[in-house]
Amino acid sequence: MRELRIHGRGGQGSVTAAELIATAAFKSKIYSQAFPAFGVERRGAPVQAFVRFDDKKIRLRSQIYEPDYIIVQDSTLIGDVNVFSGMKEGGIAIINTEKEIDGGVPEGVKVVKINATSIALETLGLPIENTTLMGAFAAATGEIEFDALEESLRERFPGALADKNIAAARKAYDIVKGGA
Amino acid sequence: MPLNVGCSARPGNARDNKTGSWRTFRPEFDNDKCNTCGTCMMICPEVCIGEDEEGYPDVDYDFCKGCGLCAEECPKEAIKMKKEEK
Amino acid sequence: MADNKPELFEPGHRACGGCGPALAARLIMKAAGENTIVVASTGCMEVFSTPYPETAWKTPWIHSLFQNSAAVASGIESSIKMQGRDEKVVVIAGDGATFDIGVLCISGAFERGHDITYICYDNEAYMNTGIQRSGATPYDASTTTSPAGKQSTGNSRPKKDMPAILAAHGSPYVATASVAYPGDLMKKIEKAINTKGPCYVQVHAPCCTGWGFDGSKTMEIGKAAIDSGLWVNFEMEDGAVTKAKKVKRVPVDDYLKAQKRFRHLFKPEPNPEEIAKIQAIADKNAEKYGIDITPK
Amino acid sequence: MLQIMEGSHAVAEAVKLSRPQVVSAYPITPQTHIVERLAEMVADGDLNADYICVESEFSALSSCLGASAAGSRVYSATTSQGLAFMTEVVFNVAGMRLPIVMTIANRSLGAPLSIWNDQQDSIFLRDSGWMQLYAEDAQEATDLHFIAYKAAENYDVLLPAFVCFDGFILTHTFEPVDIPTQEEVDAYLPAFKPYQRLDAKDPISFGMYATPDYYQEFRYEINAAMTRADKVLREAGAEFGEMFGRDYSGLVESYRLDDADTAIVALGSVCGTIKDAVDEMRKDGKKVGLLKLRSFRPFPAEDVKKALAGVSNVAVLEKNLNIGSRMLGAVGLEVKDAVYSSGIQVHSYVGGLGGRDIRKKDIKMITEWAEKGKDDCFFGLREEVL
Repeated sequence: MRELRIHGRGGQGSVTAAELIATAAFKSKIYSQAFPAFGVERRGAPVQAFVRFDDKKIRLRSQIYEPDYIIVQDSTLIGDVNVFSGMKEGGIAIINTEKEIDGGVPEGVKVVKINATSIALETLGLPIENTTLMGAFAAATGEIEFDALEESLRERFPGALADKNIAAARKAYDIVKGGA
Repeated sequence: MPLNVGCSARPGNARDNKTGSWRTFRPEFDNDKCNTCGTCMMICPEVCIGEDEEGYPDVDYDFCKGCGLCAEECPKEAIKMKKEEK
Repeated sequence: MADNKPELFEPGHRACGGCGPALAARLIMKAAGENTIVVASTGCMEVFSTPYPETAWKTPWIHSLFQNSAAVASGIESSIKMQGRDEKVVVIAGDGATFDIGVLCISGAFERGHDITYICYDNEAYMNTGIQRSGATPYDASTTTSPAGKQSTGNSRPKKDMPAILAAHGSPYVATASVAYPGDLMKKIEKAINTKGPCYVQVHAPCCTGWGFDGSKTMEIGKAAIDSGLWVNFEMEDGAVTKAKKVKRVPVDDYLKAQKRFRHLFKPEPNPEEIAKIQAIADKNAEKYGIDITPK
Repeated sequence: MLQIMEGSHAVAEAVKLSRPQVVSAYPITPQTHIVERLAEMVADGDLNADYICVESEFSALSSCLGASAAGSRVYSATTSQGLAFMTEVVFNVAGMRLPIVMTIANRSLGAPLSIWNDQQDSIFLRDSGWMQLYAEDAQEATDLHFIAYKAAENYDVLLPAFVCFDGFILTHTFEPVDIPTQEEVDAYLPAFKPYQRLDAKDPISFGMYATPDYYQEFRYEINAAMTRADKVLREAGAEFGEMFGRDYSGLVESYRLDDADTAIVALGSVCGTIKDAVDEMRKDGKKVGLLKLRSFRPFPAEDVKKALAGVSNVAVLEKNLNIGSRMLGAVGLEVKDAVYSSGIQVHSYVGGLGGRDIRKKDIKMITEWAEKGKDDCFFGLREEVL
């Protein structure tokens, strides 16, 4: 079983991202489970969402403490929240930033930086990074196929909006693949 | 009798309970004074004053509790309450 | 003159002799007719009319709880609408159920606009449990929870204006009636039932046991309440008073004197100060509803 | 068809497929996603039901009571404070023998206010006369709604049913669920045929009061109906299994219990975590298994007795607190009764209250406790704040 923890802020679509990644995984023939940190956080507060991936039915219901992957939607969270907490060796951290990460990255964790905000602004015209980061996640981890992600986005968003989100995800996917 | 599911019952069987036994006073009707206006029939809380063939009040003493409302309201004072003798 | 409308409330019930609410039930059902589903609240009427396995009701009748009749009626209305049926849904509940404990459910049902008729038989206290004060109990009435005593002249608050509350919910038809005027009562019930939307009728139903008068005087007390101006028979359509029964008013004294619940205002000594306050309530009613017949 | 969706939406799909004519509910976290989805379905014409937007839970269940008595299949959903607020009606519905199905998105009861999961809310209504079924995952939650309607409406039962699934843990989790087609559900669950109904063409008086001459007999009948529900639920579950390939013919489910010395007993979603923990403990050579209770009312005492026959110790994982009882949890009391005089040691270990996360390590700990015979207690307690 592999586990993903998404760090974001209320309103940034962390839960939607978790759901869409789980949906894409499901469409990639992987058993998946997505859930939010059950809270009462309001817009702007740090929030988390989780995804599990496995080849067989997932029964585990506890929260995720030792993730294989993390997505950090907003680099301002680093410092406020220990986003790397419990990360497994060999894990992958996908972080929306262009800056250097000053310390805190555990031994053996690979950091994939992507400026999702500028991609989102260019492609969507809005600083909504979650779909962009999904593209980066697909490329960095191989947990979900890009076609499956595309299909999930198409189910979730109407026509033109889906196209834009897919384009943003594609751009991030290509950047990460290229850099790999 | 088996219990009815949900504490339910078929309608109208309150008639099994003969409230006439509660009566200590009994309304007696003087048809000579009665103008068959029907007031007594309409206002009886026991719904036990009917009409005979000629339109005069016809009390079902099985149910009449002897409250005296009919006697009180009769515009012709045609109803008198008499002590029950049992 | 006995009318031809079927009797849908049967003899054999266990109400006191001369019971105002029993008479109200009978008249309401004559007016409502056979195509009616009755929803009852816990209360005196429910208890005297349906001790299992005997029921006095000839149309479909349901009782669930004290305070939820309006909600139960909402569900019935919804259910029969979905089944394409056309029965009328009528709540018959006492003043405790209506003025006090059931307000939440009534407010919800009226706001949602269900096609139901809510009838309150108002005997001005909790009679089923032994004559405790309700929000419908009139000023200065002595009840078992608002007893007159050395420091008390009985119930310290005036009667809640429930018709105005329900009119404010947007009810298309709100009316008051009295068992003392059976024809008027039945006409109003019919009108309420045949008006689409949630309608409310509040029926004055004197309780000989709770108010302290002889059962033979039920009609007389009802009429005296109206003659005094302490009870007004009126109709409201879409929130405005459209009709009120005019009377040649008499002072409230006679109405009060006839009932044990007001006896403390006269014995051992008369209490003119309190009686004046009650008279003021009647005067205010008269002014508000314009019921005084002005001499020509 | 297997789809991925939120647990609440899976339940909403199950409700839609059950074709209720009246839905009445009041929003409360974490039940809201179910009723919002149902309201959407009604608004879009996908569900031909009247959605009564009531002003309180008390009216939600009261209007369901009326609608059911008038002859419609009805549905509601609530949790926690909402369920507590409807308590009076909860008992009434069972007493009037109305086969209402209500989803409970299990949540703790205040005070202190908590929106998070435990099972105190449904457990405290164990004596109300409602069947109580508990789901481990979204699939089971979905399927149990069909089974609940089928059993509730059976004339040998005529009792309402709670389908309980853990708030947030299941309601807000996305996972794959097989949603059957309308044709399949129609074949399993035919249109509602009320045993009796309010109808001007055939009047009855309904919900009369009973004097001491009758009351006890009515309560006897409710209990007898609940006893019969045991068999009816199994049959409904078996029939479901035949038609849909997922077997619910048992009211309990054993997991690796065959040669177990220690058994963990639990209800709901935590059973999944326990299964994973059991697998790990088995790898370490521990003879441990799980007994999952799918039904708490009726309580399947005979099944429990049979399933636990070979074990020495039982750890009942309680997401409820039986305040003032020597046995800390309500489930443990029933389990202990089921194995009474067998010599099996039964302990209630209370935890996960108010949303406290339960992890595999907690399961391993209470298993060890049971092996050592540790007396009833809380687990995961933050001693430092006491």
